[in-house]
Amino acid sequence: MTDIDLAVLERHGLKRDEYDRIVRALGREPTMTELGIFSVMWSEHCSYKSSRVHLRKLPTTGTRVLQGPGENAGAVDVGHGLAAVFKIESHNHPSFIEPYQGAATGVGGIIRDIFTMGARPIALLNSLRFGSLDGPEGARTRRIVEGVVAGIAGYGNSIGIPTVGGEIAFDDSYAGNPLVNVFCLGIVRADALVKGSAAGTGNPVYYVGAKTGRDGIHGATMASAEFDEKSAEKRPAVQVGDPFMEKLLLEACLELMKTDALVGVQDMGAAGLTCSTSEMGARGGSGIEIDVSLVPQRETGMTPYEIMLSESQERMLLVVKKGREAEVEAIFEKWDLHAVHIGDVTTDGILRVTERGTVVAEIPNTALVDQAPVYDRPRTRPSYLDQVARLDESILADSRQPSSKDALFALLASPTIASKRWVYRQYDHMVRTNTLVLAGMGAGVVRIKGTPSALAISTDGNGRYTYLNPRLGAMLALAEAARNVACAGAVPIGATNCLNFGNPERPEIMWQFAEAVEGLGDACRALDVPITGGNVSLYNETDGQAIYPTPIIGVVGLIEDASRVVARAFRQAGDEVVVLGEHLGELGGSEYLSVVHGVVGGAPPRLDLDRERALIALLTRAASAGLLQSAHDCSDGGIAVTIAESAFDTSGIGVAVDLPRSISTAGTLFGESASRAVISVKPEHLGKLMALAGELGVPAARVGRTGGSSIAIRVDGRSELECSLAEAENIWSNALGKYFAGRAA
Amino acid sequence: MKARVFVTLKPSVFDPQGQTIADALHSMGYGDVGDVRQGKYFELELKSGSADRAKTLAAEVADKLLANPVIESYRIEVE
Amino acid sequence: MKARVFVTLKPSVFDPQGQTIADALHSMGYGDVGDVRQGKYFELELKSGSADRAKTLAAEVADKLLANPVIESYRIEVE
Amino acid sequence: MRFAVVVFPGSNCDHDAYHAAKHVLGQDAELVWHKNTSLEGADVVILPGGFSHGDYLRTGAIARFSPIMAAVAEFARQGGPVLGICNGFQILLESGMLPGAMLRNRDLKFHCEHVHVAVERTDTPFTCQAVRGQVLKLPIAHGEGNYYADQDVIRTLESDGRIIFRYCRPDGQRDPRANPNGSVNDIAGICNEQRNVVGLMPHPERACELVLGSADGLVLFESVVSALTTQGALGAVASLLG
Ligand SMILES: Nc1ncnc2c1ncn2[C@@H]1O[C@H](COP(=O)(O)OP(=O)(O)O)[C@@H](O)[C@H]1O
Ligand SMILES: [Mg+2]
Repeated sequence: MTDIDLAVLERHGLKRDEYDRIVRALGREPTMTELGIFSVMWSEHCSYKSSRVHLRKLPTTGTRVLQGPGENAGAVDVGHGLAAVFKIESHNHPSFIEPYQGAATGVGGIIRDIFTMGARPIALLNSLRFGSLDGPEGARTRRIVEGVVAGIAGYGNSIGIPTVGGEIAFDDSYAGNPLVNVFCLGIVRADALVKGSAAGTGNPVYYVGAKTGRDGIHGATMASAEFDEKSAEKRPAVQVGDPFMEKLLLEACLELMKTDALVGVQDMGAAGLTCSTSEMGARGGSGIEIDVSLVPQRETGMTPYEIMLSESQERMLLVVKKGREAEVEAIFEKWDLHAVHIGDVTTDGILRVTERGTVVAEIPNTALVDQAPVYDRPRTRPSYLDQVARLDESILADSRQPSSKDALFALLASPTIASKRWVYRQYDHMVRTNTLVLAGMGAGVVRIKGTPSALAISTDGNGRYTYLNPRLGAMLALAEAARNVACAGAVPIGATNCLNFGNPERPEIMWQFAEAVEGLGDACRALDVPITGGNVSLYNETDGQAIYPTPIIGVVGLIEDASRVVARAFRQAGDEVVVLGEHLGELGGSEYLSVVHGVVGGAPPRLDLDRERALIALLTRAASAGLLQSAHDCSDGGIAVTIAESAFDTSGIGVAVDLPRSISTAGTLFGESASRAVISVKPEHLGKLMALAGELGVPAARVGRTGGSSIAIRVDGRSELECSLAEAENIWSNALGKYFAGRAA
Repeated sequence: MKARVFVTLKPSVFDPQGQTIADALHSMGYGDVGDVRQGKYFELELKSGSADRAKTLAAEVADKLLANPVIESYRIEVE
Repeated sequence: MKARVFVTLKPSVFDPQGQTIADALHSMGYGDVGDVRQGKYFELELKSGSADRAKTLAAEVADKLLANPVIESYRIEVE
Repeated sequence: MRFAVVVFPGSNCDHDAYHAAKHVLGQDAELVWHKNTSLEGADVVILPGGFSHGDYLRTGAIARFSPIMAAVAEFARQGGPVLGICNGFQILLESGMLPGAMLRNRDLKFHCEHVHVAVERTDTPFTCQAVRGQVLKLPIAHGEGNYYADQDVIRTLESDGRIIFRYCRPDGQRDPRANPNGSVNDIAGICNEQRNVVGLMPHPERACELVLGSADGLVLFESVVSALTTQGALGAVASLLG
C-alpha cells in the first residue's frame, strides 16, 4: 500500500533507520498520515532526541520545586500557598522568516504554556540576538529587529501581560539566524496546578480556539533543519497570531479551572493536534480517539494529515469530566468561544484518529512519546578553540589604547550596551500594576498582589563567552542571571533555560552542547538553583554557518518584603559607592575587545562559584536589611560601564571613584571579571555593609561617592577618565534609536 | 498620475482582523455577511509620465515597502 | 456576491502612516513618488441576491463599523 | 460609593481600575460584564484600558455595540460620572459620547512611559480635588492616542473649557516634545458638554501607589469620591456647573 520512498522520508526529515524504527513500533508499514504524525513527534523539536541524554544531567529538584521538566512549564513554591509557573521557549526560525508574526506567535505560545498550568500570567521577558545593525546585512537586520520588537509588543500589549525585562545583543554570528527567546511567568495557588494529562476512560476531549488551517504544517520539522536556499520552498504558510483570541482562551480557561470539571489541558503548539493528543494520552497512561472531521476548519478540503499536523495558533485541547459538558461549554460560550467535542479518552493507550468513523491513524502513544529515538551523537572538541584562545597581548599595551574616555563612549554607543529604551518603550511594561522596577532599571520585578512579596526575573546569556568556552559560558550565563536578581534583592529560587545551538549532527556542535549543559548543571548545583524546564533550539545555522552557541538562562528570585526592592540607579548625591567582588583585569571575550579592537578571543572571565554564591548572599541580605540604595551587576563593558550606567536615569547624579589598577588600564576599566557588582549605600550604612561583606567573605572596597555632574574615574589615584554625565548619558540613550529613526512601520 | 495599490493577505494566511469583524457583524445581526478579509490600500502620487512607467514604479515600491511577500500579495491600478 | 470597501482618511486629516511611507521612499531615492495616503481595504462575501441590495448592505456595514465618519470616508465596489 | 468597571472581552486594565478603586481607595467596586444591560446601581462608571475586541479595525470600534453601552449612555445622560481611560476614552469617542477620534501615534509606535499632563480644569467630577494647572505624572501605554477633531470642534472644546488634561513638561510648560503622540493642541483628555463624561489617554489607575512610580493619579479617584459624597451623583455635577 505505501508509496513511502526515501524522497518522502527526506521531506519528512526522517532517516531510513528511523523509518525502520517506526515500522517496528507499529508492527507494520505506517500510512501517510501516520508517517506525518511520527515525523513531527520524532522531530528534534518535539522529541529532544539529540539533547535528552545531556539534559538528564541538569538538577531539576529542590525544596521549592513543585513541577520540574515534563509538563508545559515548571513551577516553584513562592510561599503564601502560591506557585510561580514559568518557562522560556525559542521562536528563532519563524522570526527569521516573518519577524513580526514569528515573534508574536512565540509570545502567544509561551503564554499558553503558562496558563495551561492554571496560572495567571503576570510577566513576560525576552532575550534577543541579532546580526550587526551596520555593515552589509545592516538594513535587513534592522528590518528584522523592528519586526520582532513590534511583534512582541503587538501580542503582549494586546493580551495585557507586561513585558518587564529581557536583553538584546548584536553580533554578526546571528545575522542569518536571529534568536528570539521568550519567557513567561504566572502565578497559581500551589494546590491548583493543572496537569496536561488525559485520564478517565470515556471523558470527552474538547477542541477550543481558532479554527484549523494549513498554517505551519511541518513547522516542527522545519525548526529541526538548517536554512538553505531550498528552505524557501519548504516554507509552510506562516502562522499569524491572534492575541484577542488568546485573551479569550486565557480568561475562559482560567474560569474553567476554578471549577473541578477539568481533567487536563494542553495547548496545541509545535506539532499541534498530534503533540497535544499523544502527550496528554501518554502522561495520563491512556489513549485518545478523535474524529478529525469534527475539528473546526478554516480552509476547505483539508486532509487528516493536514489537520493533525497543522500548527494554527491559539488552539487548546481539553479533557473534561463526563457529565460536566454543558457547564464547560457554557463557560466558553460566555467568551464567544465554541468548545467542540472531537473525541474521547480510551483505555487502550492508543492515539486513534478517525475521519467520519474510518480509522486513518492508530498509534500507541508510547511509540510516539517514549519510544522516540534517543541519540548520543558523536562529539569532538572544535579546533577553532585553540586559535581563539590565543590573544595577542600586544594590543593590550596601554600605548596602543584609545583614550579611556573614547573607549567608554564607544562602548556606551555599542548597541549591545546602549540603552534599550527604543525597544521597551514599545512594550507595555506596567499593565496589571505589579511592576516595581521599571523596564531598563535592572531585573524585571513584579509584586505578588495579596502578599508582601515580589519576584525578580532576569534572562541572560553571552554567546561570545560560550563560543570561546562552552562550559564556562553556560556557567557564566546562570551566574549572571542569578546575580541580576540578587542585585534587585531577590534570592534565586529557580531557573529555566533555552539552549540555542547549531546542527547537532556535527560533532563540534554536539561537543559545545554537551559541555554547556554540564557547565550549566554544575553552576545550578553550586548556586542551588534548580532547572524547572526549558527548551532546546538546534540547527541554528544558515548555509552551514552556525551561530555562537547561546544558552539563555532565566532565573526567578524571591523578595520576601517587596518594600526592599533595589534598582540599578543611584538615588541621591553623597552616597558611598562600593565595588563588590574581585577585579582580575580580564579582557578575554569582552565587549571592549570586540568593539574597540574588533577582536573576539582570549579566555572568558574565570568563575569561582563559591565567590558568586557569597556575593549573592551579601546582596540579598544587605537588601533585606535596607542597606542598599542601588545595586548594579557588572557585566558587558566592565566596571566603567557599570558605574556610568548606575549614574544614568538619575536625573543627573554624577559619580567620582578611584579604582585599584589590575593588570592594564583597559583591564581595570573594561575587563568583565565575574561575580562583581557596584552598589551605593548611605554613609551611615557603610560600616554595617562592610561588616556584612567581611562576615560573608566578599571583597568590598569603598571606591568613591555619588554626586557632581560628571563621571570621574581615577586609577590608583591618577585621573584616568572624566566626562560630563549628560554627554555620556546622551550617547548611551540615543545610540540604538538612531538606527531606526524615520523608518516606515 | 495616481497609482492605487491593494495589499491583501494570501488566501492561505489566517486573517484575524477580518475574522473579528465578521464575528462582530454576525453578533450585530448581519447574517448575510459571510467571510470578511481586511487588507491595506495605498494611493501614490507619481510624477512619472507614462502609465506603464507608473505601474512599474508602483510595483517596485510595493515589493520593497508596501507589501510583505511572505504573507501578502498585491494588485496595482493606475489612473 | 462580493463587495469591496475602501476606507481612506479624509483629505483634511493628517495621515502619519502615509507620511512615514513617503519619507521612507524618498530616503530610498524614489524622488518620483509624491504624496502617499494609506487606507484600509475590505472584501465582504455577501449572501444578498442583487448588486443593489449588496451595495446597500455594504454601505450600512461601512457606516456602522468599517469607517469612522469623523476621520474617514469610504467607497464601495460590488462585483 | 460604588464604582462599576466595565469588562469588555479584551479589556486588560479592568483589574487595575478595580484594584485602585477597591483596594487603594477602599470603595465598593464591581466588574460589570459588557453583555450586561444594567450597571446595577453604580455611582461611577469606568471604561478601562485594553483592546476591547482586539481592536484590529479601530480601537473601540466594536465595543460601542456591546449591550452595556446603552446603559452607560443613559447613566451619562442622567449626569452620572463616567471616566474613559485609554481604550475607554477611545470607546467614548467611537460611541459619540465624546467628540473627535484617535489616529495612530505620530511615530506609528506604541508608547509606554511616564508623561506629564497639566490639569486644565477642575470643574469636572474627576478633577474637582485637583488644583488648576497642577502637573500630574502619569503612565501612557497606547499606539493610537493621537487625538484629532476638526477645527470647529477643537475651537468649541477650547472655548467651552472642555480640554481637561494637556501634555506638558514636568514644569507645566507646553512643549511639542512633551506631546508623546501628536495630539492636536497637546490634548490628553476632554469632557462632554455636561462635563460628567471625561476621557483621557494616560492611566491614572496605574499611578495610585508610590511603589509604582507615581501616585498622582489618585486625585481623579479622590475627586469623584468627594464630588459624590458631598452631593450625590447628580447634585455633584449640577453644583460644578452652577
Ligand atoms: N533545556 C531544557 N532543560 C530542561 N528542560 C527542558 C529543556 N528543554 C525542554 N525541556 C522540557 O521538555 C518539555 C517539552 O518542552 P517543549 O517541547 O518545548 O514544550 P512545548 O511542547 O511547549 O514546546 C518541557 O517540560 C520542557 O520544560
Ligand atoms: Mg506546550
